Amino acid sequence: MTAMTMIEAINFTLKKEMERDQNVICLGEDIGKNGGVFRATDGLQELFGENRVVDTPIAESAIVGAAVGMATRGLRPVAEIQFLGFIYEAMDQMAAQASRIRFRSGGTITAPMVVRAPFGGGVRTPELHSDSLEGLFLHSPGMKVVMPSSAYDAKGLLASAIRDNDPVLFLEPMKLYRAFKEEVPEEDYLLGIGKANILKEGEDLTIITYGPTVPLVKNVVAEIEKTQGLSIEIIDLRTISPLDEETILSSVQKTGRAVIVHEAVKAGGPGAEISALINEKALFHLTAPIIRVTGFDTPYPVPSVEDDWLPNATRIGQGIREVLSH
Amino acid sequence: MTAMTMIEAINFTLKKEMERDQNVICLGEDIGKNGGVFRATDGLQELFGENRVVDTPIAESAIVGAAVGMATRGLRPVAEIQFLGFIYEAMDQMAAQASRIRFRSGGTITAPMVVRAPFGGGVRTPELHSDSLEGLFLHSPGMKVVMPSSAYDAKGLLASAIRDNDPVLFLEPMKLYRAFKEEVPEEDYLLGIGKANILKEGEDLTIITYGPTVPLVKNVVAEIEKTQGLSIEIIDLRTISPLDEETILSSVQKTGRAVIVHEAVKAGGPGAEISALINEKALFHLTAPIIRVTGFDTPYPVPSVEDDWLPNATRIGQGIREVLSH
Amino acid sequence: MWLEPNETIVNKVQVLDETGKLIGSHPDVNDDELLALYKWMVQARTFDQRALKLQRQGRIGTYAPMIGQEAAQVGSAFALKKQDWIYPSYREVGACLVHGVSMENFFLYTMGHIKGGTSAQGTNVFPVQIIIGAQCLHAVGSAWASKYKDESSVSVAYIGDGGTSQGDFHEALNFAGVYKLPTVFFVQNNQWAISVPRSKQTASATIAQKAAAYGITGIQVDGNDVLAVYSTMKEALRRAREGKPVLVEAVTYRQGPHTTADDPTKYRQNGELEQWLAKDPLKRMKAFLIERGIWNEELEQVEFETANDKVTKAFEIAASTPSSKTVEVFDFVYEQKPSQLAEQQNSIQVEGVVK
Amino acid sequence: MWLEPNETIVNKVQVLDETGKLIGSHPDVNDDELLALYKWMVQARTFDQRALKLQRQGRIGTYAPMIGQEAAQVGSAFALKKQDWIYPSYREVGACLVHGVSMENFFLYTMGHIKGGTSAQGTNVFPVQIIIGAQCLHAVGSAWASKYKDESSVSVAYIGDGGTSQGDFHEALNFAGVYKLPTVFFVQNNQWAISVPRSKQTASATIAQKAAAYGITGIQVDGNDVLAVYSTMKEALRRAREGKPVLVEAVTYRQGPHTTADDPTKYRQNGELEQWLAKDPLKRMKAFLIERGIWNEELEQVEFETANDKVTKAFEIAASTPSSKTVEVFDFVYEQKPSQLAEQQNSIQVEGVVK
Ligand SMILES: Cc1ncc(C[n+]2csc(CCOP(=O)(O)OP(=O)(O)O)c2C)c(N)n1
Ligand SMILES: Cc1ncc(C[n+]2csc(CCOP(=O)(O)OP(=O)(O)O)c2C)c(N)n1
Ligand SMILES: [Mg+2]
Ligand SMILES: [Mg+2]
Repeated sequence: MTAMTMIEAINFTLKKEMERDQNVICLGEDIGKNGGVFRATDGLQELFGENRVVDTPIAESAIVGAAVGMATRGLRPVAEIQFLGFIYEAMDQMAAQASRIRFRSGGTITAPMVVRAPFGGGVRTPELHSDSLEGLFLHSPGMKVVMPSSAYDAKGLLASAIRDNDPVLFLEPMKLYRAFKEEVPEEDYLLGIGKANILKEGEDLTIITYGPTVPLVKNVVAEIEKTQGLSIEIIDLRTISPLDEETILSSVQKTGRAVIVHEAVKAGGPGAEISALINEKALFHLTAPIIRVTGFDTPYPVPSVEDDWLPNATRIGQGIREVLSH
Repeated sequence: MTAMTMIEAINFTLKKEMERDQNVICLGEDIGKNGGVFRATDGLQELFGENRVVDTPIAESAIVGAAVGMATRGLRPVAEIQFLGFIYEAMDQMAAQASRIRFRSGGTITAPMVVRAPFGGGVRTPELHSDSLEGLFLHSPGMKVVMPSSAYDAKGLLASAIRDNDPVLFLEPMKLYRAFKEEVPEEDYLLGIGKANILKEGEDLTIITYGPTVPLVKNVVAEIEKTQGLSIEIIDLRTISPLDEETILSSVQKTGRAVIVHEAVKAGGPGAEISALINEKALFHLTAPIIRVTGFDTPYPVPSVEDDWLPNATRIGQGIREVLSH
Repeated sequence: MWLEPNETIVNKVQVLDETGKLIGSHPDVNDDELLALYKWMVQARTFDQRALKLQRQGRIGTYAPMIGQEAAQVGSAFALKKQDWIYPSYREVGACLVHGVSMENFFLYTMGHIKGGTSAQGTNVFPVQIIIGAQCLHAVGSAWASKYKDESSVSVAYIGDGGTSQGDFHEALNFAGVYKLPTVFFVQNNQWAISVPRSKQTASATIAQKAAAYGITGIQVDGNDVLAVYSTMKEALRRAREGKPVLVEAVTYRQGPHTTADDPTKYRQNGELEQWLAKDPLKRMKAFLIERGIWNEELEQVEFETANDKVTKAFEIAASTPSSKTVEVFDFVYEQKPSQLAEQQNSIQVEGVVK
Repeated sequence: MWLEPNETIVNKVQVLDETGKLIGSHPDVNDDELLALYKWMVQARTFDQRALKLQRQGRIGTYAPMIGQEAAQVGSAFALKKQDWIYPSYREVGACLVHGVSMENFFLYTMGHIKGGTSAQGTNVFPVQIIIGAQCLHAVGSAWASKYKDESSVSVAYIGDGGTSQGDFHEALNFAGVYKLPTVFFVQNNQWAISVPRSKQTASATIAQKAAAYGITGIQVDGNDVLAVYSTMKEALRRAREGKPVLVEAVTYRQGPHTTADDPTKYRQNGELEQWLAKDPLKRMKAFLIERGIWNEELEQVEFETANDKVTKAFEIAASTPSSKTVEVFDFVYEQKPSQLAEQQNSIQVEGVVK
């Protein structure tokens, strides 16, 4: 076990996976000498050479498209998109190419590849650097969408993503990159893609969240449980596509109440799918409406107001109170 | 009044709007001499010249991006994307540029523009020509998303879209282009963007749908009402962003039951948002789970199986029975 | 100082003139190869014409004919080695057949059969790409894999004149140049992108000169001259194999409609087609072979019949292949089916019974 | 026949050498203009250095310094007419100031204020574009509108060497060529795209030669030589105004980090910066002006002080501008607020009270 930040865990996992499998190669903007703008690939080019850790020109469609080509020819590319807000440039290669090549080829060609991208707010970035666009890929069959909320999860999920035989969008909450250090086993372990993690059991209410908002939710819940004697279950989805229906449903069947928290804008976001799913399969267990505490339905705003725009303790608390008022 | 197909109504409206306002110009692939692959712009180049009806190179990002530039300088471009499946190429210009320029400029710059695109299945097209991707834009604040289901609606909605001061994605169900002729007033009229249309009142159940599936739903409902003595309300959303919350909620508050029908894949689709909205604001009126009858969570399939993949009479009937079984 | 528009001059490679007379130097091609080239062109045209007919009869779906482009497609693919890869668009039947794809496979594709995308089983041909330009990036990634694995394999992207306007085309050529990848970008400039003429697609005088933007090699060739195409492609492949990517512009003509859904009389001027029919690639090569004494009308007739029989057999196989079932589509989304998909798949089966 | 890689040669335009000596022909610029050019460079540098300092003090957010690129930015913008439009990226403070944007506006932008995007109020400068390449298409659309309305206005897109790899750059230049739009694409080749050197961005020997791909004019200019930039840009604008788009490559150097979040010692070799400091654009122009007898150290000191005072005043205005409120963001999504947005906006106001 070693104490690692999330970014260290990511860097460590990339190193381990590249050692394990010659076919794993990394490509992206500024990932070589610079080690990535967040240092996720720090030191890797020195270790593995310029052929395995490749700086690319500024062309996201080409980064993902080339990765598709490589992956279908036996490599396991790990592409970095510098910030998730730039994925729009690569949308066809993500949603129409990587996601569909298995389908298009009648199952004869696969694209085992990972697209890594930092995402989420609270870090005072310039425009389009903090957007949470994971919902677009939940609506793109063929792509898996995974996001860790801790250093431990980052390691187990990233290793799984790299070894997965389907394309995986691996989203890294940038505000958590260095937010904490945790004990992480150096040994190989995998966390199942498509499996949610019940962070904490509870009886009165289920909070469903993932990625950047997980530590926040944990704090809010700890505070509320202490002061109000409630028992709240927290589910960290870890994967939003495919969704872990079973875990979500059995929790809500138990508690009868759900609050969903994410930074993505509300309309058409992941929370909508989760809510609809619960409605479809556990409606009669619900004792209160499902409340979504999310980014507002505006573009991600300027840094000076982002803290109030993002789901914060006040708004999550309000959501909990509202659900409990029924 | 003149009898028109939907494509004729679209063509007629474009002509009228171009006559009305010099600043309206059309651009897109093959829209000039060829009049568009579906003939939406047939004859317009002859009438208005090559400066106002412009064939473009094959570059969707440029089509939308140039339209953004034009719109911010006083023109009212109507861009055609040949099939909605190609919008991925223009995703940044759609979701990060057109949608956000009002926001980015603190309200000082606007992009009054329309992006027209045929969409939806049932026409045996090659791959990526039938995809229903409207859900991506429901999740992109700043963009409006409108779709007609009749020739009458096409005229009123398209005229509104062109005169709107925000960017509008105007989606045309290609299977309805020539499916019927309807009486359409030649006079100017507008249909409100953001307003749903209650196609038929009913008491037992609400079906919420839009675009290509509207005529299908009407037929299924007529059949079921006849044979089973039920009373079903049909809402044609006409706009999915922004959603007409009031109409949806008051209908479901009355009927207590909802089925949502669309061709887009289920996970993270428009149906999810509608269901979540009803859950949030009308949960205690529900007497049954909300059922979504949609495309399956796979890429849009090959033509030989698309009819079974799409929501069809059987599947809609099943959905209705399921909701009524509670 | 000012690099004026279209200052960079490109000259077209030609070997045969329109009548089949040798005007360039004779490429290094023996008689067997000459005959094979011609026979492949006959096969491609025969397939193409049958496909058109079958589409009109409603037996197959939308089809994009390649008539007129046989020399460009056959000449280029004939130069490939077995280990080379093709990344085709929707109009590459000729090239794909030469590189080993079966005609059944194409028929299944046009019939909207799930198996229509399985060309890469047994041949180095990627499934048909519908999104203009996307295949260029896949070719780049594939070439990158070849280089990484130190395999002597070139990846060839086929694209049209219209496709060169796409951002993906640019990004692909730029990557190929930067990483010195074994790629050839083979542009069939058939003068039209649906209804948009080449002159409105780009202001550059040639497509070949676009290579200058990427520090790679460019060349323009008479795309209706199968010998010119073949020898040019051979040299392009040789360079690419050494890590020097090449942009080839084959100047040709789409004699037919864009697809069976298109009506070119809407936008094409009278007389244009006729001019290009005079430059037909088969006619020209046939004249050359006859002049050379290795072909005659009798052989010609036999060859067309043989080709026709092969097409018939292929279509019969395709037509008797059990049609795809909706339940199957759920099997090709992920390696393992998530529970939601399994549930959806099951709902179909039940329905099948109910109906 | 073969257009070999980088066969197209481009020569760099120069007027002053590194020491400020005239080596090209003297451009048609009078003394007032010469002084104005220099003073703008002083203003730009002064702003830039203050912004860096303010960022370190935590008073403004991430900032992308333009030190070293003053000649490219000032020289190019100084050639514009009032009716011309600028479509800037995030590193164009110099050009934008010259074309009328206030320094307060920039400070508000870097402070994350909603008003930071209102540059186009009163000036023909579009808001800062963060997405690499996107602004090129907006410039194209804007030029198209100018042409359509028969206004004599050129739209200028500013982009970096790295930005030329993007698909949008390609599509924009191609459209400009096809429609003969009054556009100038002004590339500041500052040798780096964050940590990626120009040599790894593209294999083309110059960026100017990329014009060949679009049938438009290309030119390379010494971007640290304000006179060369100014005169080149004047001619480029003249051509563009006639519907002949131009790609200008200004060869310059990013003396600072990519942004205040970047550490160039991670990737830059020792000595490189020093070489470029010797070619500093201000130093060079100052020497020229002194040699010409219209400048001296005293004027220099006064000018820097004046510039500094202006920056101070601008920052004071920005710092005393009431900060943005979250409730405001709901007002800039649509012309009319949909009910959902109104509801969300109201929820904030309530919260504000509760907190
Ligand atoms: C991204 C994208 N945009 C538009 C289309 C529609 N489309 C299909 S073929 C075509 C014309 C292509 O012309 P060209 O590249 O010259 O190839 P050709 O058809 O002549 O072989 C167009 C516009 C598409 N398939 N993909
Ligand atoms: C589409 C997109 N991809 C990546 C980035 C991240 N990014 C910001 S600046 C930059 C480098 C740009 O280099 P260059 O174009 O040379 O301009 P310079 O910064 O040198 O002025 C990158 C990669 C971005 N903002 N947008
Ligand atoms: Mg073509
Ligand atoms: Mg640069």
